[in-house]
Amino acid sequence: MTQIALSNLGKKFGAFTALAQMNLTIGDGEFVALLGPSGCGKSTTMNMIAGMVAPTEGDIRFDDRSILNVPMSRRGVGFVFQNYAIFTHMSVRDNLSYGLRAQGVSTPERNRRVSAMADLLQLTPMLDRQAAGLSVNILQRLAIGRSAVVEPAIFLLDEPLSNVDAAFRSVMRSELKELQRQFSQTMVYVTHDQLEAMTMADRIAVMDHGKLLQVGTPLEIYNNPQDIFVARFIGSPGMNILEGRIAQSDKGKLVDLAVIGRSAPLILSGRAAIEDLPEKILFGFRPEQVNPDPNGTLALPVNFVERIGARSILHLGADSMGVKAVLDNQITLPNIGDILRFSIDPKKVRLFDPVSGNAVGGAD
Amino acid sequence: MSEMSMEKAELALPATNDVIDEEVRLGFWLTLPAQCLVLFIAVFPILMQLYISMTDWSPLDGIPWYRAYELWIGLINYTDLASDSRFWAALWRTFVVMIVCVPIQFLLGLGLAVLFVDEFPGKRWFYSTLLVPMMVVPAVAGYMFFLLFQSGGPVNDLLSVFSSSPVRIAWLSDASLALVAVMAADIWQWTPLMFLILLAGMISVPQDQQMAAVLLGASWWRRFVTIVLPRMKTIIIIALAIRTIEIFKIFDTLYIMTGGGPGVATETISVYIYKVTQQDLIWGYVAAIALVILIVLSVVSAYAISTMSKGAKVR
Amino acid sequence: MVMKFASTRRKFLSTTTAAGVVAIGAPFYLRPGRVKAAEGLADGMVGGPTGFAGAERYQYGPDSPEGRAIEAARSLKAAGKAPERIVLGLSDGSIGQITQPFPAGAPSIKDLWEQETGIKLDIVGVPNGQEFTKVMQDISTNGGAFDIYAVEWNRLGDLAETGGIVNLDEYVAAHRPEWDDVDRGYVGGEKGVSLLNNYRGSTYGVSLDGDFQTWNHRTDLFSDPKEQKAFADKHGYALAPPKTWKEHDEIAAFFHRPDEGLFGSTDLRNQGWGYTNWYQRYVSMASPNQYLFADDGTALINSEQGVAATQEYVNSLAHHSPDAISWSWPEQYGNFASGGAAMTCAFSNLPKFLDNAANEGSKVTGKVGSHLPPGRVHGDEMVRRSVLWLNLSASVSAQSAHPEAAYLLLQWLGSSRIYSWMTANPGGYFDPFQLANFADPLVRETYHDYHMDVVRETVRRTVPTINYPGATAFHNALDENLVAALTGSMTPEQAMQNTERSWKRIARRVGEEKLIEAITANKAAWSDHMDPV
Amino acid sequence: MILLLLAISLVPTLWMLSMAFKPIAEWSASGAELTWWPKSPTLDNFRFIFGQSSSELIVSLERTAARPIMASLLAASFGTLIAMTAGTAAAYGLSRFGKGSNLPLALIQLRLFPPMAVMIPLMIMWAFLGLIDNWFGLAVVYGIVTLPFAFWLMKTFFDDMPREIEDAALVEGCSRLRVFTRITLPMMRPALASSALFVFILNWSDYLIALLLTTRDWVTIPVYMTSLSSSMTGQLYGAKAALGLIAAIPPVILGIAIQKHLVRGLTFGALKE
Repeated sequence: MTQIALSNLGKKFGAFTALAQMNLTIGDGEFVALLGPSGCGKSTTMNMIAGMVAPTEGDIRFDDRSILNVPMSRRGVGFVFQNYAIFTHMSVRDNLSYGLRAQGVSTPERNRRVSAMADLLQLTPMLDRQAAGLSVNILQRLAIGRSAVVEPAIFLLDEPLSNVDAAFRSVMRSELKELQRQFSQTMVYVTHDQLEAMTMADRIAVMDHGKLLQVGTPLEIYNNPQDIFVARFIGSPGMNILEGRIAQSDKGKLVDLAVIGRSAPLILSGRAAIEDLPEKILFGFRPEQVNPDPNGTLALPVNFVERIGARSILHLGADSMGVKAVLDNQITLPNIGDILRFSIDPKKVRLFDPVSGNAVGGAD
Repeated sequence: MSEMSMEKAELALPATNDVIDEEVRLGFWLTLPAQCLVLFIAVFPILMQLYISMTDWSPLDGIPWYRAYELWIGLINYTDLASDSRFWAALWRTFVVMIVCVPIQFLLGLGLAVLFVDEFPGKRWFYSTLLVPMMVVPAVAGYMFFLLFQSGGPVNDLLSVFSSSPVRIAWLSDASLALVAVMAADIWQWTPLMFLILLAGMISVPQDQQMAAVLLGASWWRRFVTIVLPRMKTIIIIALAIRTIEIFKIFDTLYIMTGGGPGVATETISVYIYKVTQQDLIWGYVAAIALVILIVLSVVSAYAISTMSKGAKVR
Repeated sequence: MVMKFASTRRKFLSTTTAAGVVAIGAPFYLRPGRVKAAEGLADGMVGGPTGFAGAERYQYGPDSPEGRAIEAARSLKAAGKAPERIVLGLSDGSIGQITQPFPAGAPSIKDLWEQETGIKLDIVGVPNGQEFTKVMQDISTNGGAFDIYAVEWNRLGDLAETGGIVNLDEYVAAHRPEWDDVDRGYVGGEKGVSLLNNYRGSTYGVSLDGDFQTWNHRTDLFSDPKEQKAFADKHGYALAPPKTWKEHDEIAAFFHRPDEGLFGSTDLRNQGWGYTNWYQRYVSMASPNQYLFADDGTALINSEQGVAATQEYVNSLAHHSPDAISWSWPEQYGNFASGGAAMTCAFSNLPKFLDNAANEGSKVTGKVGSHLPPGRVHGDEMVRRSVLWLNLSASVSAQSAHPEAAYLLLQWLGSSRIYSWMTANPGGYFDPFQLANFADPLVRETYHDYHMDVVRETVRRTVPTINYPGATAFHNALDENLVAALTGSMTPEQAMQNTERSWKRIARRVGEEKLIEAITANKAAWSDHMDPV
Repeated sequence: MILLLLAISLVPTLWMLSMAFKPIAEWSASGAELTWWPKSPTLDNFRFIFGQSSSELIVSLERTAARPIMASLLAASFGTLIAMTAGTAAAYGLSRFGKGSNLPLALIQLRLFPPMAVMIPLMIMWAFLGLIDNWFGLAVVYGIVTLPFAFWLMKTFFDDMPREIEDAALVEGCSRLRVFTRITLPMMRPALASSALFVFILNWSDYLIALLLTTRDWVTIPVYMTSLSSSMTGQLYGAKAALGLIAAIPPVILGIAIQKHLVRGLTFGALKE
């Protein structure tokens, strides 16, 4: 049970910067997901925590103790590999007891802990089977059990579900979450799949191009992306971002979205004042916030309708302005070619600076 | 099979018996050249040797081999062989070379593979250099080693560095040291191959499993013994088998270096057969030796292969 | 001929090529070289080399072995019974004497033969030491690659027994080679011919060599006053080339200074070659000779004399290079050339190669002397013995389609005029062995005056090695046991016992009767020359 | 440690290198001075084996090295071609359609068997066929002797290669032959390259077989090398070393050319999971 603190962590491979200025504290017993597309630096971060890669700058602390000089076999890190790295030339039992043996735990103690772990993970019936040829969910359990049995300080999981087919993934997800609950251990989970991150993690750290962009609970990340990358990356589909200009109306400031129309007057909360907004702005809103409204101030033609069960995704657009809208199937859907008139709840509008990409105006 | 049922089968399955038949035929044609070559080199020589091994035929008798029946002696060549101490000594010597050279080559090759599996500066250069001995024609290696092991040669010069007085060992004139020199040459020439095969095997051991072992607290040694070596099992067997087989036939470098001498001190089975064939010229006897070796090798290899393939099936 | 189909195939090929010769062979007679050669001939001569001073010594008239050979070859050719080419298998190192012109202005021997007969001479090099192997391969596989084999003289009996070489009696009678000519022929006349060319009374080979083991020493060392004084002080007699084996061993021990890169003696001690030195020590153990076999075929080596000779042979290693057991003659020659030894026993060609201004690799040029083989005192006489061993000898292959033409080439090559000219050529291993050779100025120049007389005298004191059937097996058995004694894995007693046992087995295999006949013939050639003490 | 091993492994090679450039006076095995480096380096040895000797009297060299080099190249290359063609075809056949054939076993036994022991029948057969002293005869023996290696190396690769790719092409109507030449073989290029190198080195190194089966026209480099000796200076080590150096060129060039594939090519497919 350990708190992990990454401070100013960075890694360069020659001229290429894999990670820069990473600051993140992962609390004791917390389940944090590192989320980002491939090449964002999440695996590098994880490998540095495990000790497979040495950082070029910054520090990693477990409970305020720097572990940079601790070799990886002593860090007490449980690591679950993408393909589980089960020792297929051994039996299930030998896999489970491998770490205990390596650490010189006495035989009775070892047997006790292995059978306890096997019971917990329902592996007892297959303890003496060869590990080769086991099904993938058993492999996952075995991989976690193999690490857990040595009672590591923290658990690192490297995209453990990426090799599992989609249908089985939700089963595995819930099993994993259940295991985490049972062990109640600090876990860092690397994934590029936001669904996994959103459903399992206590907090999500979104990364891109070697930078940590935002850390927060799944809801925070979803509702208040602090950056247009996070805005677009989180959610399915991601947030609509449109270029616009601030315009003045009798009811206050609003955003002029050219051919689409003009937004409702802005309501901003937090510190930022409407007066400080730059003239050019990025206007963001989630597809779910598109509210069909005959009196709406915004309008776009429907290009395409994607029906996905209870909901449908409408692809709207004109010129370079593309917008996706997610609508319940309860309402009558417009036909292709129709002009959809809609409004956005001003409270749900998020504004971003087109130059820096950062959120402006704050959250509600 | 009637036409009707054939039709049915075609409808039912994309892979019909027809196709399977064609595949068997294709397989046959593809293996035909190799089969022919093997038969070519195997059948006639074996039958001929079987025949002349029952005779006292020698080219010195002035009759062609097919008339060797005039010198029919039954199984005497075989009973002679059983009591031929020089043959058994040569066989034993070959065995000694095998059990000394193969493990040394294996351990050196393995050690080098361990070093070369990780990156280090200049690796490419070192790697290429290590493979050079394999590229040197054994004949010239024989001459060079002959010179190296002269009493005033470079090997003694090197040894002198570690000794207070100049070392002047006459390696090739000493009955026991000559074998050492011959083995040194073999180790020099063939460790690179061992290294190459083992390196190939080691590189292919999955990295994540090794990492997993380390993260579970395994020391380098434990990881090597419990993960790397077991994973390399098959390739280790192959590497050992190749070298064992090749050492059994050791001839070129050795023959040029020592001619099997001094005396018979470095006479391996191949050198022995060569001498009996070319100097003693008792070819009936040579045929008996050849057949005995063939039978022994066939039994041993058939046994080894069946054990190995059983092992492979378990995996 | 043994393999019918192979022989027909070969014959077929030969006839086709022979047919071709008629068309393309003719221009040979018109070549300018032939015309020039004919112009330079002395009066009454019909052939031979021209173009250098003294060439007339090697020219021949119509009534000479060479003249008859050429004449007969030409008539064969005219009758269409000669081959287009004769293929001669020969040790690599000897080819030069046939193919390289010598001296300046002369044609090569090959060119001369081709010009005079119109028959091409095709020489196939065989690696040294592989001669017999290659010949046996050719015979046993019906390879038919050669018309003439050149192998060690010791193998003549073995080869004759295989039927792989032709009995030459008929041709000898027809063409009269005059090998026993008292002035020019073989040393020992008829006895010499019988030793070198005959097997069981018939001619099977033509000797092309004189491998009498001769002794050399370093004159610079032996004449150094400091050395002479030191030696006399130590041993009480004057330093001079040794006359007895005891002296030899003492002098060798005296000069043995391995730290200065000087060995006492550098003789052959390896397998396959070393036993010639043992032979010399063994044979001189009795007067006139300590024989290998008694007249009834009993082996005599497992005796007091055999053990003593072996013990001496093993002890002598002490004044040799420590590597001597692994050295063959190329290393031996190299060692002596680099000034690495005080004495050596070698083929008679050593001075020609090493006391040779053209040999940049030699450090002993001008410093080589020769002496007679060491011996032993028996009563008031001394027995000094050398051995004839190896000695290239040429035989006609039974697979040759034109054995007579092949024989004629050998008669021409092996007769005293052409042979003297050939052996004078420093480019190969054919050594002098005929009386005419020893007397020839050009040969004496190449082989050096000081050496030539010693060689002739050594020949007089030479005994043959084994040349009867089973020679290879007899020698191998002796050889293996001697090397075992040298390396210390056997005592001299054991070595002689083992040799005797093996020899008995071999004798049984060869057939005792055949063997006794051959032993008697061989024994007739043993020297009984005695030296004064 | 590694430097030490490397240094040791380099000694014989460097020795050969230094020998090749030593003048006659520095060759002699038996001379007292065996120096590490040539005192006066020269190219004479190379000139000598190609028949341009500066000092004619060393030995009368009747044959230059050019023809043996050609003989070695021809015999080893065609031997490799034979072994690779027959071996690859057999490996493919057995890997894809083979059921219970005993060919693999026979092939291993063939490799186990010392060529020495079939020497006599081989010489008799080859003489009968007129293949003695003939590069083609030598190539055939080489092909047979190295066939097992070619077969086993290639078979493991074919076993490794997923069948799905071929099957997909077959379903699309390509013929077997077309699939083999257009899809399978190109994928096998690294395997073919490394197996061929391996087989070539084995053929190229051979001394014994060439010693037995060639006499004059087609002696190979190793056999020719043994004939380089003279009564003037003994064994012509300098010339032998020079020839050895030349003989190392083809395998080294091939080795460099396929360096990328070399390691991968030797796994013998033993590491499937």
